[in-house]
Amino acid sequence: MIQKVRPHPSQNEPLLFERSSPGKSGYQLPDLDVPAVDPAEALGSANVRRDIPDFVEVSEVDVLRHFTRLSTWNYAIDLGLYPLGSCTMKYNPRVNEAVARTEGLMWIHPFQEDPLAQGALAIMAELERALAEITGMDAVTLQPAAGAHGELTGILMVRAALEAQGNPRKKILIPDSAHGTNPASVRMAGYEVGNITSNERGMLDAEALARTVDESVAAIMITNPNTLGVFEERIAEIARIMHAQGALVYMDGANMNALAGISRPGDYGVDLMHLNLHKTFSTPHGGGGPGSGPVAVKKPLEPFLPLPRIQRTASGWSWNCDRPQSIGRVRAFYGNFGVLVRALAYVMAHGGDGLKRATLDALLNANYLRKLLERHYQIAYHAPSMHECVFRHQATAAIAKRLIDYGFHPYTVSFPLIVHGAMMIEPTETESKQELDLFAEALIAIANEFQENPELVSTAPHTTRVAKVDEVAAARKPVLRWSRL
Amino acid sequence: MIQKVRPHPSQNEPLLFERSSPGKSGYQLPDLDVPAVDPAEALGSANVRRDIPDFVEVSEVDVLRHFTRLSTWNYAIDLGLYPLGSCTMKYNPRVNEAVARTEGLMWIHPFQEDPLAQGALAIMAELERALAEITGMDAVTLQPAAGAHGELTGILMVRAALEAQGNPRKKILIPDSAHGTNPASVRMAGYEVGNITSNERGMLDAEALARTVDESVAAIMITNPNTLGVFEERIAEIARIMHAQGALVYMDGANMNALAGISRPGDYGVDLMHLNLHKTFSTPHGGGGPGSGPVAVKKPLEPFLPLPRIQRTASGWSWNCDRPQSIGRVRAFYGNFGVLVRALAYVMAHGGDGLKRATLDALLNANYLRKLLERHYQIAYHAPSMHECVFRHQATAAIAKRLIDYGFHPYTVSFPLIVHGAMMIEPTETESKQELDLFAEALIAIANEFQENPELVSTAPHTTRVAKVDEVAAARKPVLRWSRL
Amino acid sequence: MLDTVGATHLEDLYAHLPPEVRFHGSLNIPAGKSEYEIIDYFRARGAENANWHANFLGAGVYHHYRPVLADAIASRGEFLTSYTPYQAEISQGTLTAIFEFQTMICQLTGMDVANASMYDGSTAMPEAAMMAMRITGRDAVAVARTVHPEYREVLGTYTRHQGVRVREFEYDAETGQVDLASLEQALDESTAAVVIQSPNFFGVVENAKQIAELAHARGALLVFVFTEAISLGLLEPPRDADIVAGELQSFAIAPSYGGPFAGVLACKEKYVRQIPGRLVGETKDASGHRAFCLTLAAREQHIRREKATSNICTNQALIALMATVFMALYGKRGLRELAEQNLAKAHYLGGKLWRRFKGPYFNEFAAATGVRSPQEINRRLRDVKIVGGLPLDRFYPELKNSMLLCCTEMSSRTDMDGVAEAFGA
Amino acid sequence: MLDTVGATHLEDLYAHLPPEVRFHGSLNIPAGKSEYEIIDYFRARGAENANWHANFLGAGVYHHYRPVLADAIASRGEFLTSYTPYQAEISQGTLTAIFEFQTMICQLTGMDVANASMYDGSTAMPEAAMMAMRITGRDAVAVARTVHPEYREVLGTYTRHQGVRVREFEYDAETGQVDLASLEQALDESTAAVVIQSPNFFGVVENAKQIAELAHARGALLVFVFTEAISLGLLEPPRDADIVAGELQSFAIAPSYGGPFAGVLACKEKYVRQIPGRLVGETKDASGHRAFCLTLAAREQHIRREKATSNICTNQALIALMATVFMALYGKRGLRELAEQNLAKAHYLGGKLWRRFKGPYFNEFAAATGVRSPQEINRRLRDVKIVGGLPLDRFYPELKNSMLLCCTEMSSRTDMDGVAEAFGA
Ligand SMILES: Cc1ncc(COP(=O)(O)O)c(C=O)c1O
Ligand SMILES: Cc1ncc(COP(=O)(O)O)c(C=O)c1O
Repeated sequence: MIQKVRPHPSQNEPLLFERSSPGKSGYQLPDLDVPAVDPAEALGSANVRRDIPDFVEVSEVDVLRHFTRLSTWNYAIDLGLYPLGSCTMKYNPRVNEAVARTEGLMWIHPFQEDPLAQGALAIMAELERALAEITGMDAVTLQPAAGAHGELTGILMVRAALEAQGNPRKKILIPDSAHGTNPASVRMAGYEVGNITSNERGMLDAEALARTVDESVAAIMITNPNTLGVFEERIAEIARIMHAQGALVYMDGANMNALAGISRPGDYGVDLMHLNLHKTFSTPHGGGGPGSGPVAVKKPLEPFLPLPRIQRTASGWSWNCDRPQSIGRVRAFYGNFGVLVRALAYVMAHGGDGLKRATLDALLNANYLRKLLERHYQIAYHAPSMHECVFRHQATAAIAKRLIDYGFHPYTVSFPLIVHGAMMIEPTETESKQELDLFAEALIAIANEFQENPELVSTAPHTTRVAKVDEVAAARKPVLRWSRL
Repeated sequence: MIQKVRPHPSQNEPLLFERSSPGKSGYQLPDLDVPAVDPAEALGSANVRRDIPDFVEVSEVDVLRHFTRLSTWNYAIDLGLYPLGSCTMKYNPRVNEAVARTEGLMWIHPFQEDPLAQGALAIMAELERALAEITGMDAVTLQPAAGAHGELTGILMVRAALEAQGNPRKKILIPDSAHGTNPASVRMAGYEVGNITSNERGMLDAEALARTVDESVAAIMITNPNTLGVFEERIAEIARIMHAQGALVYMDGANMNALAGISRPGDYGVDLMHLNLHKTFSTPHGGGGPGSGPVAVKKPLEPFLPLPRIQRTASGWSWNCDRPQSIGRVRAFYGNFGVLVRALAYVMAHGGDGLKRATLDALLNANYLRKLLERHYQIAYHAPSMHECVFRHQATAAIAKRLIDYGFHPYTVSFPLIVHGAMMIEPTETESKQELDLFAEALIAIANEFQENPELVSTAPHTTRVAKVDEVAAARKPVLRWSRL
Repeated sequence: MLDTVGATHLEDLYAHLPPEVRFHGSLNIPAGKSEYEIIDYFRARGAENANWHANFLGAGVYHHYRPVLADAIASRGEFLTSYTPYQAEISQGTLTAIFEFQTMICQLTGMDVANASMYDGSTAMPEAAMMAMRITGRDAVAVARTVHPEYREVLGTYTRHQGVRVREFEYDAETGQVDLASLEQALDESTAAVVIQSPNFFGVVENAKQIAELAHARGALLVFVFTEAISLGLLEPPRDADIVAGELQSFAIAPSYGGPFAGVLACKEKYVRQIPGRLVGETKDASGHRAFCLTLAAREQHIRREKATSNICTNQALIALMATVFMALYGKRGLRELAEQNLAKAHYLGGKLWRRFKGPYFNEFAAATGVRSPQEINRRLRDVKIVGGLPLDRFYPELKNSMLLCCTEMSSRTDMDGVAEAFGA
Repeated sequence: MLDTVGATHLEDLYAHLPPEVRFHGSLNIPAGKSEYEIIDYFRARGAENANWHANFLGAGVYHHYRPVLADAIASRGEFLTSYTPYQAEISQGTLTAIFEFQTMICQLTGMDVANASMYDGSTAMPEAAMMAMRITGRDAVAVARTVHPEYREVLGTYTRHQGVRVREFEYDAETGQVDLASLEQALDESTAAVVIQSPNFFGVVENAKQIAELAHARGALLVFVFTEAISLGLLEPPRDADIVAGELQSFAIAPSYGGPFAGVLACKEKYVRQIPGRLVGETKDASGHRAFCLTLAAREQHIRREKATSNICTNQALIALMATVFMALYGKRGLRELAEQNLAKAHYLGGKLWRRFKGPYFNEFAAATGVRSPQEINRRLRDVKIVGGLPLDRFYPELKNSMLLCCTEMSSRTDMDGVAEAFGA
């Protein structure tokens, strides 16, 4: 009878507020080199707060330990395969982090006059050029802070472009397999959503589409490869259909990791698209951000790009705000610059050939896993897989949790919605065969466990610091902040 | 029956050699901008190696993951209390790491002409000054790479100084409680070791000493506070005794964390001493180094300090090698400069008062723990404790392992040798009351477990990735490198 | 592996794509570079930017000292390379940190609920305005001209196509605060929200209480915006506001030419179901231990799709983590002392110059440049390697010969004297 | 807490110390500074050092590119802030890494056993010499003058008081290699070890095989020293040596004005019990899994005290870890290519100058300065922000007008041309 205890340092760390003790602090300021000012006098006592009730009071070592201990409760790419479908969790090169901390890039102010920010402007111009080249587009804005932000920016441009022709039209077509941000963005841009269904091959049906498109349709929003990991083989044809109706084609480029170097949307009728630099271009997810969602467009849409635009003048790089047709600003300043730096570093490290090679490795890894798993799990659609593959299993959620016991992060669960019990697996190119084999073995072992001992699977995970978390209870009576009892 | 699996990422990571696959690599070099050279031609084919058999071949992500996973198998200060007696495992401030990476400090070559290294010289001069002030000594050398290296340097100076007076003498007196490096260093300096025993209060007995010292004794090597955490209250008297015999007093300053700001060895007869910057001055231990063991001396010993010495000239700082009485060089170049930078940052952050305050907090934490534990464990000596306290228990080794299950690093086990079953506990000043209380609770709980369920304790640890490690087997048939089977 | 998938060349893997969609050329991007060359390149670019010892620009982005722990902790791979914490059991680190973040933001702003972060302050504000419209069912928003001009531009872009009428109201030329008369005119029964910023773009502290009363009297909500988070350490929290939208860049986030930053969105309890973005909630695990998870997802796009409160998905988690570390390090006393140092510095320089406005100011103020033009003053400062202030006529044509100056704990007395000198004061 | 310990003031905690040992004053050290000021201070000091785009100094410390992963991994708190791995169960990370380090060093040097690291190359070499004396029971050491001069000085300091006789032997003025005749004279029945370095201080590759034969013929051991670890990627390993002592600074360790570095000590299997320093060995845990732990401690000071093989305790673990990361990243192919680039660069510049010695050289060589003095050449280089080479007469009075130059993968063609120009070549 070997009784275990819950080791405290990484296991029972309390909240910072529970660690606090009055008077403690982890800072030290330089001595004030000017006369102190009485806040009440300077601001009026009514404007001065008395206290920050219950705010943290801990030491520097408390802070470091607290967050170090917390960090040990996370899974991360640095620890192993992170096969979240549609998320492209690839290795985040550390050189990107190093260059993003270059003093001359970290400490510059967005309102510094252009001549004092030529290096920053050059970096952005260079990245715009590279992304245009990769997508086959003519112009790029780097402002959007994430994919969804890029979608909104793009759809606002669709509206502006159509308005310029006299009629913004009513709705935007979105396949049922699309990511939730697509319809949400469309609504924010003031459009209705027209849902379209994909066919038994998991692709869009050009013929069916041709029948539905009319004057009321502003554009179609296609994710390609779609969220089933399937390339929309009819996309060029679909573009022709849309264009014939005066409608535009927007591509959700979140899955560009399947295309870089082997297929350029701008070459086959896509009018505009966004990219997720925090997916395809290896900038770290950071537990949910920051991201960056540049939008690339063909020439005719260029006048509508958000303000401001980088321009090359005799005296060097500068910002141009004089663009009457622009949709305006989608955020303050110019974009998540620090993320852009990382993305350019990624592009430079790979070069054109390297980007293509990465794509091919991503396809190889996904198809390799598909082959290893096909005999044990039911593939959702038989169409060839690109960078990810989607299986289906009634117990997808439980199997996902059980994967944790095997030391892996689960795949994406029950998305896309059109696949009942979806298991969406995207290994990315940076995984080794060893890691993929281990992952496949784990999933196969679980398939067997599910037969012989369903209980074991349904009650997983068993090896984590916290057991299965009750998400229903959390939503029933939300506790969204700590407070003193 | 909830069967667990051994999650792979952090649990079953293989050795790099087992991860290798031919052709893999994690590097990329710039293109060569000069003509390539045929090694065989340039060096003679006999001088060119054909291969590095079985050498590592892995990718960049393999490397990052491998070491990240390995790191999760370690305990560290960043995770919790690390009460290794005599090791002063205090918080390592991160600002020290930041400044040590200052470009202008990292990339300078030791053979850069002095005018091109004024900043580095200024830092070393400033640290020498501060350490002299803290120890009450007149001059300091920063060259020794660790405490033991400092001991050797110091004892060589003792010899040189006595030789200069005509007779180096034969032996050096060392208390039985001393750290093993003391006698080892003495031997390397060509002296015999004269062991002396401490009295029932855990201190040196001045009277007994007076009887043993004679012409053959070159010096006494005192650790103060000694390894029992007890201040050698007769030290001033002992110094007078030694000096009366023409012998010197060397102090092992590894425990200076108990004295900084409240007691200066140079003020009461200590002729020379070393410091451990990787203890008292918070430079990180790094799993066993690098360290730095400066030696501080009184004026009469100054001429014997190792080469080279920093000097101030009209044209600024420079190195002086023209010192005929010096013991010579104890290492190439000038010391572990990067460690010195961290130590100076620590001194600057604290200032004189801060250093004293840190010392007092270290005493408080040690005595607080002693009080909490005294009723449950037997204190080795009743003399007042300074920065650490030593208990005794037959099962010290087992209790240490069981502490791991409670999430703590063990205390120092079975040292000092004069205490049978020693439990040597040094919390340092950077631990919070919360952490100390948790630690005391754990030790008290284990004391009870040992009564009720000795088996539980003797077979610990139970919560670690590897169970108790068989050290005897390791030594019986040493396997000191991986090789292909 | 190729065998397993039944291919002979990697190219076979996309052979099924129609020729017209395949890219047959090779990308016009230079061959892959080594780490060494990449670092060199960005060093060189960095050297082309002015990164001098002093910078007096504020206007929504502030130069504050960044404690080293912020980077040390955010660089831990477990935080840096994890995804959104959908799988709670292996994301407790991120979830716990966000829960602490939400709590600290509530404590600082006086609100009941805060989300896990927005892209930045400029996008948080429009989201707050749209939130107010959903809550009130009204379609107009009244915005003070003292709100950051670029934030107002973004509001325009976001709302233009949702049938929202945005009205701006004036500031008092004397005090630099909201002109209450002008505000009253802007208000009517269709007004969903009154949007103000304090300290406002001129660095002047607004009278939120009074404005709240006017807004509430007309059934409108008060959306309170802040761009200088340090001010929360010293100023009375916007208790009278219904929704708070702000920017956390001042909390250990580098100016980084404008991003990535972290936006705050906080509100009163009763509006929680209308708040966009992620929320972390407390719950229990199967063995009864405290645990955290993402919650109230029913508001979000991945569940509600076009009916979601917003389209936001990825937010600024890692930046919010750095801000959390910053708040923890300074803590109760530190935030106060830091804010007081900012106040003292700004008032030192402010005391040497002609200020445009009489209203109380925190660490920014509008200075009248008098004899010399703002451009000329900045040119003089450039010669001594100081980045000067922002010429206000860039955004406010009526404010000729005015410069917005910001002083923080990093502004040395010598440099501030240098600025005063450049003014010829 | 004070109550618990029964004190009223903190000062009471050392009230038991006799007055004469108490320090009654207050330390003359300025008050505590903030992070911000501390960083400023070291920035300023750094700016006072020449940290220019090119540096042609070698002589035991080399400018090589440092892969970012070395710092990223060594900055993990679990490695940075752990102690020597005495408690194996919670130190497997460090222990495993050291075991890998020991293995790689063996693979590179051709030795059977390597320890966990020494302070640096200059202290590893004397330890190797003393090891040879323990093994052979002899008391003399013959050292080549082509061994790093400061290493030889340290050997003197270490051995002076152990009754060791150190004899130096000459180099061939033509080749820059060991003068075998002079070596033979230095050898006799009392010689415990012959110590050579290759590439030697002049960058010239020695004929280790031949020297080993001479040494072994006299019953002496060969101690092989290296200061430029990159050379191991290309040069035949010192298989004929009995003990190898070296410096790993080239493996991702910054020059850092001379330290901290990491020393190597490796030897043949049969000498393992005489090797100083820590050794990690493979073993099993209670449940039969592979595990690692420190082993053969019976050699060390904490067990053997004055009879230990050395006094070394703390070594350079974290630096050795960085070197391990470096070796893992470059791997088999990378170390080779890196070494070939160094070779090519040095031979490019070497080809443009008059070389003093005809022996084969790797990435360093002694150049004859001809018309201008070395000092004058360095002065000229300084004007174009290049740190030149080492004037050899500093250590070799007979080598007037000679400069030791080192070229690595970081030396650009342009800068090398600049050097050639400064020579007036
Ligand atoms: C297909 C797809 N589209 C859009 C998005 C939204 O991108 P973001 O989360 O960066 O807003 C994602 C990622 O979550 C996605 O997978
Ligand atoms: C009392 C004492 N003396 C000397 C030493 C040796 O110092 P180092 O390990 O730095 O050589 C130590 C630390 O191990 C020690 O505790």
